[in-house]
Amino acid sequence: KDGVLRIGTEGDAPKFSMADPSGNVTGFDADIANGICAELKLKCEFVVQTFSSLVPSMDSDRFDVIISGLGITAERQKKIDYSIPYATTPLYFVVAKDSPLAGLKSLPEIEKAIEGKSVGVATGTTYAKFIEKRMPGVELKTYDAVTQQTADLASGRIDVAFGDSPTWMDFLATPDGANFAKIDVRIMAMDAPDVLGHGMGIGMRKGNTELKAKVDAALCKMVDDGKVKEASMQWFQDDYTIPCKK
Amino acid sequence: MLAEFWILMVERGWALALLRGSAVTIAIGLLGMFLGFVVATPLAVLRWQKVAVVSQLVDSYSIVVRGVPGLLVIYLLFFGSVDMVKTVATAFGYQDSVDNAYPYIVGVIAIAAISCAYSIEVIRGALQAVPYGLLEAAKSLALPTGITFSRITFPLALRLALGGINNVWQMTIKDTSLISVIGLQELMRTAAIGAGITRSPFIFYCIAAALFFGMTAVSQTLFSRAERALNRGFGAR
Amino acid sequence: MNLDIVTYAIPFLLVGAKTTLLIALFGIVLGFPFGIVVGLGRGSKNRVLRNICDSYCAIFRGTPMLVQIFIIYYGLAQVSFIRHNPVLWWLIGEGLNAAILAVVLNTGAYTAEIFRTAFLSLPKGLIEAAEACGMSPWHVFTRVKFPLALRQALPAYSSEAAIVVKESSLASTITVLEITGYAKRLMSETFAIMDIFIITAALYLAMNVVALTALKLLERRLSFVR
Amino acid sequence: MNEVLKVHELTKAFGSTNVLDGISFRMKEGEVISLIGSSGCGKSTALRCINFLETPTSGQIEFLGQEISVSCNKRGESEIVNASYIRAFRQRIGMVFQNFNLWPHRTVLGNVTVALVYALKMTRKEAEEVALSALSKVGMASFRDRYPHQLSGGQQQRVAFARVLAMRPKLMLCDEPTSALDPELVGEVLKVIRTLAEEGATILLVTHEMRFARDVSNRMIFLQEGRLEQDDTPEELLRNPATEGVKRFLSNVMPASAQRRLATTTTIKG
Amino acid sequence: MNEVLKVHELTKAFGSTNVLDGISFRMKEGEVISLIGSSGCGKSTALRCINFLETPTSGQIEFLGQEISVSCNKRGESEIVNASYIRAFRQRIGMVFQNFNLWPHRTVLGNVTVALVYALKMTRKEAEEVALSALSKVGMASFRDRYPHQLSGGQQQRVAFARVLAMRPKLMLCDEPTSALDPELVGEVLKVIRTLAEEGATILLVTHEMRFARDVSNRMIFLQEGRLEQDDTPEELLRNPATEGVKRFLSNVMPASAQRRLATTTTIKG
Ligand SMILES: Nc1ncnc2c1ncn2[C@@H]1O[C@H](COP(=O)(O)OP(=O)(O)OP(=O)(O)O)[C@@H](O)[C@H]1O
Ligand SMILES: Nc1ncnc2c1ncn2[C@@H]1O[C@H](COP(=O)(O)OP(=O)(O)OP(=O)(O)O)[C@@H](O)[C@H]1O
Ligand SMILES: [Mg+2]
Ligand SMILES: [Mg+2]
Repeated sequence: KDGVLRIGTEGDAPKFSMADPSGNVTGFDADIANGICAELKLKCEFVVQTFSSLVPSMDSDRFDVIISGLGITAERQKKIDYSIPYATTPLYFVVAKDSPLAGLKSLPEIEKAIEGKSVGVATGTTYAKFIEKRMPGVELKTYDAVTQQTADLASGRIDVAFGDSPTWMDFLATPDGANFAKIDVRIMAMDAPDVLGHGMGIGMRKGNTELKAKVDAALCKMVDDGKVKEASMQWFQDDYTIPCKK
Repeated sequence: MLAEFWILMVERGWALALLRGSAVTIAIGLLGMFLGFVVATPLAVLRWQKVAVVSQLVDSYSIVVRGVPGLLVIYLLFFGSVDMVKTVATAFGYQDSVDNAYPYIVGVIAIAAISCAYSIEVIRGALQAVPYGLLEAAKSLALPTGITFSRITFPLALRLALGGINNVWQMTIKDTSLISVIGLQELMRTAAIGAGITRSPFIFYCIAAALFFGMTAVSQTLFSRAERALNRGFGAR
Repeated sequence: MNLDIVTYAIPFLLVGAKTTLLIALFGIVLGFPFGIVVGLGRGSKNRVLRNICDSYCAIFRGTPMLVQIFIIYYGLAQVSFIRHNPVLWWLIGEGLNAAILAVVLNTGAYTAEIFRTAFLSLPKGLIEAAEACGMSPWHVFTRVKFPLALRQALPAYSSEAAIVVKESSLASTITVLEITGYAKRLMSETFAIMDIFIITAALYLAMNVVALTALKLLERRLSFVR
Repeated sequence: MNEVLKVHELTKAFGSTNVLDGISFRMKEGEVISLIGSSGCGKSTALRCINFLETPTSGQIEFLGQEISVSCNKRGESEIVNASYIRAFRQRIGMVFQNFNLWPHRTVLGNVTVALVYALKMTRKEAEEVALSALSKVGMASFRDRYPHQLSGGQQQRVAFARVLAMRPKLMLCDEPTSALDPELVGEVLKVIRTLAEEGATILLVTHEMRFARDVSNRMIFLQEGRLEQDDTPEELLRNPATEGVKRFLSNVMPASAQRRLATTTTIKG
Repeated sequence: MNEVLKVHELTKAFGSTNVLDGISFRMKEGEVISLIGSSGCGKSTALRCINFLETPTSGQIEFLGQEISVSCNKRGESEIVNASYIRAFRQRIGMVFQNFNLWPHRTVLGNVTVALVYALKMTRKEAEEVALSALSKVGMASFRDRYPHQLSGGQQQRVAFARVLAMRPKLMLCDEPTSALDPELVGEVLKVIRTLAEEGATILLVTHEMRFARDVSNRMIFLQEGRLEQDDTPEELLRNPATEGVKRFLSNVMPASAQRRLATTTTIKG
């Protein structure tokens, strides 16, 4: 549609994409979206949809792009096109404070210690795939929502939770989270690009090269300008930006 | 807990959103149930009468629709038709209204299609259980077919079907949550969003459950009243 | 549809299908008698029992099953008494057990309603004939009331069986990897939403066609008048 | 007098057993015929075939000049010719069922008025008047607001009779209309049937009470295992049983005293 | 002879209408009593109260020395004392229903065996033998594998009778057990009842056929509007009606000839 960029987003992902009661979307994804719109001189129009209908909806032209913290993987690229990656979140393991795992210092140590333990991750994420591939000896449990994952962590059904940094920031601050701690090993997409992908990108219909060129340019500009960093600092108190490769 | 509740619901305005969601749920649930029932009745009659071919078609419809997840019905109805509808609408210059209204229309149709499949079985079962002699009595008195149905068969069958219809209704009102996949913010989806971004799933889901419970409590009293009315003449038990 | 995705997805989904079948089977096998007992309770002369059964049905039919399964799995897990009671913890600690429990409780409520009306509509004289023979309440039930009620309830109950198969998909929200659990994973891995969804639906349909056809045959076998 | 009903070679089989085996008889206006025979000989089935509640296997039924015939096609299925007449038949043929078949969800009055309003297109007021007069003929007017399950067996039977009576059918098929009635009421029903016949109705009734049959009917038809064995005036049939079957049936029917009287007459004739 | 049944001041009201109004009578072993009276006088209700299918409003029933009594409490509800006896009562009291109540999902044989197997704890084989002998007594053995809806009215009634017969109850309550039967079969049933009584069973039966009642019973009880008007031997009751009600009822009951005979006897006595 003329003069409007329609953006599909989940709306129920804390810090990334949050639809408030009146339907406005805020969060990191929303800031990126607004930035892109500003660059392209278009009006942003958000369409909030459940994750499972985002892709089919975009295919049937309910909106033009998906900005919902989508991780870029080779597998997914068969189905949709991605913009350049613009950010990536560091991943952490979380365990009980008194667990022997709490003091581990490197990924190989963790990989060894975690054998036979039950690990919770969010369903269908790149990091779920990561655990599955790299640590086949664990008992993997998948959750639809982070709140469910942390609830099971708190009730002791899982020994270890694995997820992105923003999640843990929130959880560790709650009363439930007080007994838990991050293992101080920061895992980034670049550590295992084959499974963890290449960071977050904006999803577009396959073959829409014109739009992709425009969005890529706009994103690159935002990265270079520090707009992405600004948003990242605001929501995550950390800089998750991936530099734009020209 | 209470303070948190107050902040979320009133200050951050979630109460209103949940009520809006309830309104969508009730509207689509009622419309879907009503449409489904209206269509199911004649189909169930055809099935009951074992009308050749039609009866097999009705059977297949009911088996397939009851057999697949409701989500698929909605997916196929919506994503299978939206492109075409959009092209047509754009050609006539109604793109905006179609963009906004179409999901609702499909939502109602999908819910109706599902509840219809369930209603068919309920009504058919009830029709089969009506003692045949009572219908023969109507036949022998030369009551017109329509009257036989509306005055004798249907009231007698309805009494037997009421429990099943109540079940279908309770299921339908909750099935409305499926329409969230085509972008409608009904009660469950609103609760899910609230639960996700405020990280208070317990509060949101409990409120949603309470709202659903409220709706069905109202409908339950109506059903109980209908049951009493329909049981007149069968003796207290 | 993309053949690669189909061949990739089907092995996973078949593994899931086993779990789905397990949940549905247990759900039906336990939920059916349970529902009938509750249905009888709702028609009982004892006020307290009747009210308990009525409330149970109202609650489990009146609220979304998603919420029920959440409360059973996540909600109850927060109660430390339950966490420390081995029997209770066995029941809800394991995702699979909790899912079966939720399915049984849910289908029980619906089954109860179906059978309550079926029992209510039995011709009074037929039951009196059994009672007049001095048959024990149990035998009056198993030889007369139940066989007659079953025939009337079967069409409506067949729907309930199909619903159980489908609702077992909610187990995926509490970490149980049944069909839908795998499907969700595959969908976000590949983004081939429609393709995977259709395969998934086909699996559910296959199971339900078997279940519904079996029940239809049973219904035909049991029918005695016209 | 006009011919009202002509039954020709009526046959009915359930599966492989023939229940009716080529029955033929005729009824004139104002005639009352009793159908007698032992239990299970096909009396109810015959009545049910006449208004096509049961589809005959073959045969013809002519009612007031309209004919419906049934023939067996090659695949062994019954084919009805002129099925469209069935409604018309039923509008003028009333049937009192052996087991009453009152509608449980309607009051006594409601049971009687429905057909008046919807089949005969009376207004509700007219219908109620007609219904009440029919009900009072069988002594049931004061029960107008009861539901069937609140009635005794005999009361239900009388309502079922009134339901048909109120329709003023040209032909009335009564399947044991007095089985649950005490002798006093049987007498009342007998009176009602006589009046009806005088007013031009034709009545075919199944009964086990020989006395009632003899008192009320112009002719008696005896069925045995689906065959029509005798069709005669009551006097003739009682006096001159045509076959062994009739003779044996009658020998059990009549009480000792009556048998003696019958025996005398027959010996005189023989 | 032992007393089998004692009914004392049995009262039953539906809502505000009294259907039974303080009925009392006794039955000895081997006795056959006919309950007569016009339609709706409370005969079926009386039978149903005796085995508590209907809860009486008040009164006592004593069966083989065990007593169940019903009294009206302050809130106007009926309270049964010794309700736990009811099962025991029913196991030894058989009931033939006015409308048969055969179980539609069971074959003829199945209908008869169920109670034998589950109430009397016979083995299946024993039960089938007993059932078949009961069925053949009423001429229904060859229909053993039919379902009730495949039977004629009279056939159903005979199965219902056999179902109770097979249980060899101490007391049999029969609600018009011959209403759908032809006179030949009535005679058969009469024989069966006589044999039963000789073997020590006690039979309380409701019937409209005065001749049958007179032939089969030791005593007749006449009910009118829920009151017991006369309890006498058949001869006495027929010859000497105690009240106007009985007299009027009988005047309609007897056919012209019988009436004449009755009239002669009464005039002689008068
Ligand atoms: N549930 C009820 N509510 C109100 N009245 C009833 C109910 N059941 C029976 N009655 C009335 O009680 C009276 C006695 O009924 P009952 O069935 O005992 O009669 P009956 O002597 O067996 O008559 P019949 O010979 O016609 O079978 C009847 O007048 C009937 O209308
Ligand atoms: N659906 C059926 N299937 C098989 N046989 C049947 C069916 N209905 C009736 N019959 C048989 O047909 C015969 C005639 O039945 P019908 O009801 O006409 O007898 P009837 O003369 O009315 O006897 P009654 O005086 O006992 O009522 C009976 O022997 C019965 O067993
Ligand atoms: Mg008959
Ligand atoms: Mg009676």
